[in-house]
Amino acid sequence: MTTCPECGADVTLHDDLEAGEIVDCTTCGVELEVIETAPPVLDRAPELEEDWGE
Amino acid sequence: MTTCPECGADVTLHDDLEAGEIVDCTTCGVELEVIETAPPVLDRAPELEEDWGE
Amino acid sequence: MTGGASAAAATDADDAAAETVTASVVGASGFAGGELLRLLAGHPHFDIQQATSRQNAGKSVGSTHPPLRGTELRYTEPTDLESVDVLFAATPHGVSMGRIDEFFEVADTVVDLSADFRLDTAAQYDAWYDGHDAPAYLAKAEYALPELNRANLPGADLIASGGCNATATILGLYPLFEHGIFGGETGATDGGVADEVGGDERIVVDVKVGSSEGGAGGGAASSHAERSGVVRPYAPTGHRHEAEIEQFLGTPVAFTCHAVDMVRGASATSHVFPDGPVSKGDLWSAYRESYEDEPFVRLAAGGSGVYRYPEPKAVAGTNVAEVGFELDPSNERVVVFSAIDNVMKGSAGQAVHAANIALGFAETAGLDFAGLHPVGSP
Amino acid sequence: MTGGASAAAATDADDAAAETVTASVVGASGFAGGELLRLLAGHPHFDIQQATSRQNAGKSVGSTHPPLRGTELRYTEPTDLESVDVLFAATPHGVSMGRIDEFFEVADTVVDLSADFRLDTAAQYDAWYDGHDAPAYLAKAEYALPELNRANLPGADLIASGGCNATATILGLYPLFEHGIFGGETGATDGGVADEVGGDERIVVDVKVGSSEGGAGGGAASSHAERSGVVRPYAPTGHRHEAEIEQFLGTPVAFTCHAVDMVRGASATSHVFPDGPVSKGDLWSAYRESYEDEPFVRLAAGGSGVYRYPEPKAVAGTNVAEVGFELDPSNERVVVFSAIDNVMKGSAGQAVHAANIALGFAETAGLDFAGLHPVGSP
Amino acid sequence: MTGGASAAAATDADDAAAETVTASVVGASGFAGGELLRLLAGHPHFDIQQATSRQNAGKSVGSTHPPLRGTELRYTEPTDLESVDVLFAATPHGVSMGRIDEFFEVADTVVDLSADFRLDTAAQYDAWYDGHDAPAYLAKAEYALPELNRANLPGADLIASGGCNATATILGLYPLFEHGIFGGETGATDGGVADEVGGDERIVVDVKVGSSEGGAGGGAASSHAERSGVVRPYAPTGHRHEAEIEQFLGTPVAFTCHAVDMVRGASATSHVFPDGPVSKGDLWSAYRESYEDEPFVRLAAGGSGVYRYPEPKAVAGTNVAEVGFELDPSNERVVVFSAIDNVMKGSAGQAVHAANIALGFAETAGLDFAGLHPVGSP
Amino acid sequence: MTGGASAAAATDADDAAAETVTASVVGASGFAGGELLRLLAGHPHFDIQQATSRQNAGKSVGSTHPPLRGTELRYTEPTDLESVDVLFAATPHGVSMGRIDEFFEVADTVVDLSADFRLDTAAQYDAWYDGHDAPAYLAKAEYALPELNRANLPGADLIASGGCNATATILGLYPLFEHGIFGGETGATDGGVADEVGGDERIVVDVKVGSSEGGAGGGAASSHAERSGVVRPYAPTGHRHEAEIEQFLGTPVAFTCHAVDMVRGASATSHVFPDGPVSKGDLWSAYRESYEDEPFVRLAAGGSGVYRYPEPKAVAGTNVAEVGFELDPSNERVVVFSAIDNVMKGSAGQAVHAANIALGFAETAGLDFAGLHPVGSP
Ligand SMILES: NC(=O)c1ccc[n+]([C@@H]2O[C@H](COP(=O)([O-])OP(=O)(O)OC[C@H]3O[C@@H](n4cnc5c(N)ncnc54)[C@H](OP(=O)(O)O)[C@@H]3O)[C@@H](O)[C@H]2O)c1
Ligand SMILES: NC(=O)c1ccc[n+]([C@@H]2O[C@H](COP(=O)([O-])OP(=O)(O)OC[C@H]3O[C@@H](n4cnc5c(N)ncnc54)[C@H](OP(=O)(O)O)[C@@H]3O)[C@@H](O)[C@H]2O)c1
Ligand SMILES: NC(=O)c1ccc[n+]([C@@H]2O[C@H](COP(=O)([O-])OP(=O)(O)OC[C@H]3O[C@@H](n4cnc5c(N)ncnc54)[C@H](OP(=O)(O)O)[C@@H]3O)[C@@H](O)[C@H]2O)c1
Ligand SMILES: NC(=O)c1ccc[n+]([C@@H]2O[C@H](COP(=O)([O-])OP(=O)(O)OC[C@H]3O[C@@H](n4cnc5c(N)ncnc54)[C@H](OP(=O)(O)O)[C@@H]3O)[C@@H](O)[C@H]2O)c1
Ligand SMILES: [Zn+2]
Ligand SMILES: [Zn+2]
Repeated sequence: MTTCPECGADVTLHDDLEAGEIVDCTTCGVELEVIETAPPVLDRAPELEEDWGE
Repeated sequence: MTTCPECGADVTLHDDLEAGEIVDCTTCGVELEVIETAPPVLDRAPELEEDWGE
Repeated sequence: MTGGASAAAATDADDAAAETVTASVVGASGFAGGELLRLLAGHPHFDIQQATSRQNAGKSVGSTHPPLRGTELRYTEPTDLESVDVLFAATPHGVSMGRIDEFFEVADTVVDLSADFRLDTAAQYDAWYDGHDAPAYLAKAEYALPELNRANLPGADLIASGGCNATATILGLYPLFEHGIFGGETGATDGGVADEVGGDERIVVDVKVGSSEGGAGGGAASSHAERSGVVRPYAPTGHRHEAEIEQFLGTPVAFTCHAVDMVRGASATSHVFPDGPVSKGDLWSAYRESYEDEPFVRLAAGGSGVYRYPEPKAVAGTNVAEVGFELDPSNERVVVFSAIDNVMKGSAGQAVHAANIALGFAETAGLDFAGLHPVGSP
Repeated sequence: MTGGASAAAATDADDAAAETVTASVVGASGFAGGELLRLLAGHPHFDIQQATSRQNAGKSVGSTHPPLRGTELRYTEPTDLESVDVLFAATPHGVSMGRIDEFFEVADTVVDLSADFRLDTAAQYDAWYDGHDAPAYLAKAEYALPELNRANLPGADLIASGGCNATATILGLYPLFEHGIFGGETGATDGGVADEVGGDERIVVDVKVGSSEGGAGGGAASSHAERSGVVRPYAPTGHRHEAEIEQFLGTPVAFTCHAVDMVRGASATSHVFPDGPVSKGDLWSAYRESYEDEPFVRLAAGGSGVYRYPEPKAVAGTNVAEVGFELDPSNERVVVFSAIDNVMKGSAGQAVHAANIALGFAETAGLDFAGLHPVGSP
Repeated sequence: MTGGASAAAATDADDAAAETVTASVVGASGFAGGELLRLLAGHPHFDIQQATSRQNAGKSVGSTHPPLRGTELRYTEPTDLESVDVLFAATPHGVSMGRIDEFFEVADTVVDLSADFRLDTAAQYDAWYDGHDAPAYLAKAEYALPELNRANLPGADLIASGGCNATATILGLYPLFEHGIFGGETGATDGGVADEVGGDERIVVDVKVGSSEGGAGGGAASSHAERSGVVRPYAPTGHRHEAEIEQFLGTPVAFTCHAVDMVRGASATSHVFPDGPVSKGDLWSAYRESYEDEPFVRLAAGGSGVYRYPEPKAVAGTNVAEVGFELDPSNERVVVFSAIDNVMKGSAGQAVHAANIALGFAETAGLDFAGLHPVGSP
Repeated sequence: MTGGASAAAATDADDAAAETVTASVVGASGFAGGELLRLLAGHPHFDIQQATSRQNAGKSVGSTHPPLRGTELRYTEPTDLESVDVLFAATPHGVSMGRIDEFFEVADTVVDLSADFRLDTAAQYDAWYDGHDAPAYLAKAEYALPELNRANLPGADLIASGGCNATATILGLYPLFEHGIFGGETGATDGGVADEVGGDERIVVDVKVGSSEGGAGGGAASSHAERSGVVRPYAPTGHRHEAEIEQFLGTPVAFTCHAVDMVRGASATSHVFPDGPVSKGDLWSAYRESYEDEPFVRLAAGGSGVYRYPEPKAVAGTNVAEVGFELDPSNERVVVFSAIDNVMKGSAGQAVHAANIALGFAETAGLDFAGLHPVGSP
């Protein structure tokens, strides 16, 4: 159980976590990169934006 | 000017045609592969089908 | 479009080129009537004189039809018609037949968009509609589906513009009849084709139409909440356009109509089982010969990309009919697709096309909009 | 629904009532797979163990499927399957046949939603698809269209859930065959019907489908701008579901499919020309007898109001098939309409229905959502 | 959903669990009334006694609402009401206030979905509507927006279910007020918040709604052809729900409403300029604290994938409100999004939720449908 | 349209009337590029020389754009540009800035539809985009929003056609600034208005757009199944068009964008709180004075019937911007509505309009299509 850096909610993680893996927070939905595994440290994953007529 | 193997219409082609190039017939729209260039010979190009709930 | 004005169209166009005639539209607040106004306003040879609406008399035509905003023209009562060269009537069926004498008092040429003068005999009306009030006019009227009977139209006094679903269906099937792929010997009727087709040969026509076919009236079933997203059988059997199709092609069709989620558009899929073997080459020859000089027919039968067969959104806003076909070897079937914009090629556009021919204008005058891409529910 | 659980459904339901089994879904990020997750999450007898997606491994199932937001379940790789009672596979055709041995290593029962195990013989696969990787399983697999072959399903190990367009078509036509209105003597195949129908009798099936049939993958032709408002012939001839229909009804059909502007829904209009005369009463008797005890079939054939015949939006989100008909005396034709939600009765709902029967649960368990009114493009 | 039934919901649920009460729906042929029938039919604690419609008296409820087909219940006249535990009224505003004494003669509890009993004083009605016929009931009525004033509802006799657009707006803004991010000191009114907010602080609320908000009545502007594909300002200023919002939040809002192309759904975008600096973390804390135990509120504020912020199609058919926000540092603005299904959380679902609380049932009873994916125009 | 070609437009039109220039389109297979081809094909003064697409090189332009079917023009590679009078570039932002020297080698006039040359300084690019490759051209480029800065365009070499959402927003707000209703003293920038507006005055702009704004590329979020029926916040804050709007109006705006279910169309609702009291008369005066001679602006602010305020479907396919307003006395707010077709007035139409002015053609040449009624999701 780790805290989401975006919204502060608890994030449930599976056991065989690997660094670099991308999970999402089930509260705010943000994509999180696993930085460290024991104990788990998460950070916002970088993302690509869509360009809508801009 | 060549004849479309699908619909029989005339197909207008540009000068610097290359073998292997894909054009389409402006009458029936079928994709045509340039097999030979002088004189131009065209054949139906192979295509991928979409799978709609089949 | 397939290639510029057809040879037929060009004949008298030059003589008439400088001419301008006056025109009025009865039923101008409706969908077909509004489209007529729009087309006439952009037409080089027509000056709009009057537009009628009982419910909107006194209001400007832009109050109901956004593309006409800013125009000074106001609706008048349909009983206050002034003299005019051409009168277009876009009223529900039954109206024109009751006022046809009046119409000819004010106009030399009457172009009617309803079903009132499409059939040949009063007996047919009794069978499909509710009896005819002015049967004497039936013989005088020319049915207008210019691709098939263009020759009848020059100088015509009373033009009965072909029905939307009938137009889509007939344009799709006609080359099969004209070239003997279906229907054997053809005996022309009304400029049309066979009337001695073997009765046991069945053509199934499955049509999909948009909500504008129902007219501007509205009603519970056509409210947005109920009509959105439908595939709704609305004329499962006995659609009145069967009469027109049979009269023209000389063979009955098994006709079923569905409402789907679009505003403009009629798409007819006809399933035909020819007597003998037929190849794709035969079909291409037939369709190309029938339509290669037509300014308003475009063939689409396979090809590549997103738009391979006829579809209504590819012709939305235009007077073009897309026609195409596919061959199903496993069940010896030809599937014919045809797609039109019901408010254009299916009514107002076809009416203007017919008037252009009747009056000697260039066929494509006022009808050159080529459509939009992309476009949503047209 | 027409009347509560059918007699057949009740048989073993009580024994199994208290039982809960585990289930996993392969291909859970897709449209059919997501629907399976939704149904299993609300099902009294299933506990979801795993949901696979290669592209979304590690993410929560709610990240792709809004109805599942808040659920803690995360996607796993399809290669990391754990032991489970029932494995549902909702992958593109070709995937399950290649992994079927693996699937049976982890699960007792496999329910496959693809076409991989629907046909009887490898020869049929060669004709309609690209050859079969695991032909030995074809004989073991039970095709699941419970209204027709419910009896085959209890205890089945490998279930091949019927295809969406095939399900709509077969459910519409079946009563005509079962009651001898079409197709003469019937010889049951696979729980189904006639295989000696006269080859010259033609049934035309004209189908309209929503965009979810194409799956979650996307592509140029399925972008909103290109796909909105269409009536687009996409399988004019040679649709692979013809194979399933022919196998089941014992007669070929002339099948054509159109994309229309809805998301969920498949609507089949079948045009049938029976050999002898038939009355509306005959038709009502046949359809009522075939379906009166069915929990998931609802008849709609005329009536009044806005919703008179089957239409997809009336069944959107449900496992119900609406079936109806109209008689066209003028051309001796029966027009049959049937409408389903392709993601439910056409795939995930039908799969759960079949699993309910296979495992002895109440047939309607987890499938009782009755739909919405009003609803837009479902 | 965010996490199962809230603590508050569970309180009396067990006591009431076995109980079944009778209920009737006045105005049952409408959109909100039909949804009430659907929800009550699937509810463990309600038995439907009567459903009224003047226009459809004698017809079955399935004749207007496809999900209810097969049900034996028929419409009765609204003047023939029998005794019942709970009466739901889903009639146009003005009807309930005129018949409220009658309603209480036949029922112990009245749940009204119209605006008739939502405001506190007759003066407010004069300002926003056309005067009130039964002002004595205003003080007795409990406004129902359970997330905010749940405590007022147990045992309530007369419940005024919150309006659709007001519900969407209030649920979005409430955490900002509750946590002092906007509006300073709050003085609770009617279970609600501040009524002494500085008048110069402006909140702009821009709402987009589906066609079902207009009810089943129809009319020219709501025909499919005219209403499809719109972004149409229909209440640019002066929308009556402003009254409800102001009463509840204690501050006026600048409110504008647009019709867009969907059937179900109301989406409110509120643009708020807080007095002091605020971080995303502050916002997350506020929203999570306000709603983490709520069974029918789901937060969506950024995240990844296709569905990042609240949107109506993610909640179509459900009683869930999606609420979320974004921070615009460049202009010191908080943008709040909230999305509901107007026929559910915006009317019938909210009414059933309130009745569940009033009668001591589990809050989520009968309201557990989680929605569909994919779904078109909901 | 409001009144025929403006005085300004007529100036040099006669001199240029007989002239025909050659033009090519880079990025012609896209949505804006296809519209350019359509407009140029119907334009009296342009001959299309080349149309580029990397993915479709060799294919006919009709293969991607149905309105162009039958045309013999085929796509060429964008690296094979021939000499031409005018080059239109309709490529994603970043492409033109990298090839601008090349473009000027082959063409005298370059009209760019992307954002590459819209802003005044490289610093602005760094702030809103990703840095600029050819900053030297920024000072030379003329921003094109002809209603505001027509005078800058005649003879311009490099034209940066205004962005779709910026155009809708600016056209709606401009009369308020021009007539001092908002923003106090105005100091013209780039032909535009105030740059010393009080920073605490807030304008909220809430925009709704169709799917064609996303271009022809597609992607998961823009598939029909996911994008249908949405009200989806896609640029809640930080939309890049804010830069253009601020540069032009001299004041920042609080800008939020939603995707809704239409294909063409951008609709901006701006909520403005003027400093002093303002009447509807004041507003009408301001808007009429600003726009009465404009050929492409139409006012709609109240009135009667179905279409009372600006809405995108009323201008679909046209180069017209509908602009209107409403006054909200209760919160001293002016609500401004403006609606355009993003593919026309928002990109290709505006570009052709600007080119007409730059080259001395009649302003409306090639841009006279008035739109359709009824029309669905445009
Ligand atoms: N819509 C199509 O796709 C389509 C296609 C092919 C043919 N048509 C035919 O075109 C005709 C018009 O169709 P529509 O769809 O445009 O219908 P519509 O939208 O309902 O319009 C009908 C028009 O007729 C007027 N009208 C009605 N009754 C009248 C009367 N007794 N006397 C004078 N005017 C009357 C109406 O205005 P007021 O009531 O205000 O006078 C209105 O202007 C019909 O005959 C239809 O079959 C339509
Ligand atoms: N949609 C319908 O209406 C419908 C109706 C009847 C039957 N079906 C059948 O149901 C199946 C699924 O259809 P759909 O529409 O749900 O398709 P879909 O949306 O494209 O989903 C396909 C799913 O399979 C996964 N997948 C793809 N290739 C895979 C592979 N090689 N190994 C493991 N997983 C793989 C995908 O996820 P990853 O790529 O992330 O692994 C995804 O979860 C198909 O066989 C289809 O014919 C669909
Ligand atoms: N639709 C929404 O999204 C929504 C949201 C929140 C609140 N509401 C409120 O819910 C109520 C119903 O809305 P709706 O959209 O369902 O409207 P609707 O579809 O027009 O339905 C109105 C219902 O009331 C009946 N009715 C009308 N006048 C009546 C009268 N004088 N006496 C008795 N019955 C009468 C109608 O049937 P008969 O005419 O056949 O009797 C019909 O059943 C309204 O107060 C509305 O403001 C609706
Ligand atoms: N759509 C609108 O509503 C709208 C409104 C205002 C402004 N704009 C602007 O107009 C431009 C085009 O927008 P769109 O919506 O038409 O986009 P689009 O549909 O994605 O089309 C982009 C076009 O550019 C070509 N292209 C892409 N990358 C290229 C490269 N590196 N070199 C040369 N050609 C390239 C593409 O064809 P190939 O990949 O085959 O070469 C295609 O023809 C954008 O800058 C956009 O911001 C669009
Ligand atoms: Zn989080
Ligand atoms: Zn060809």
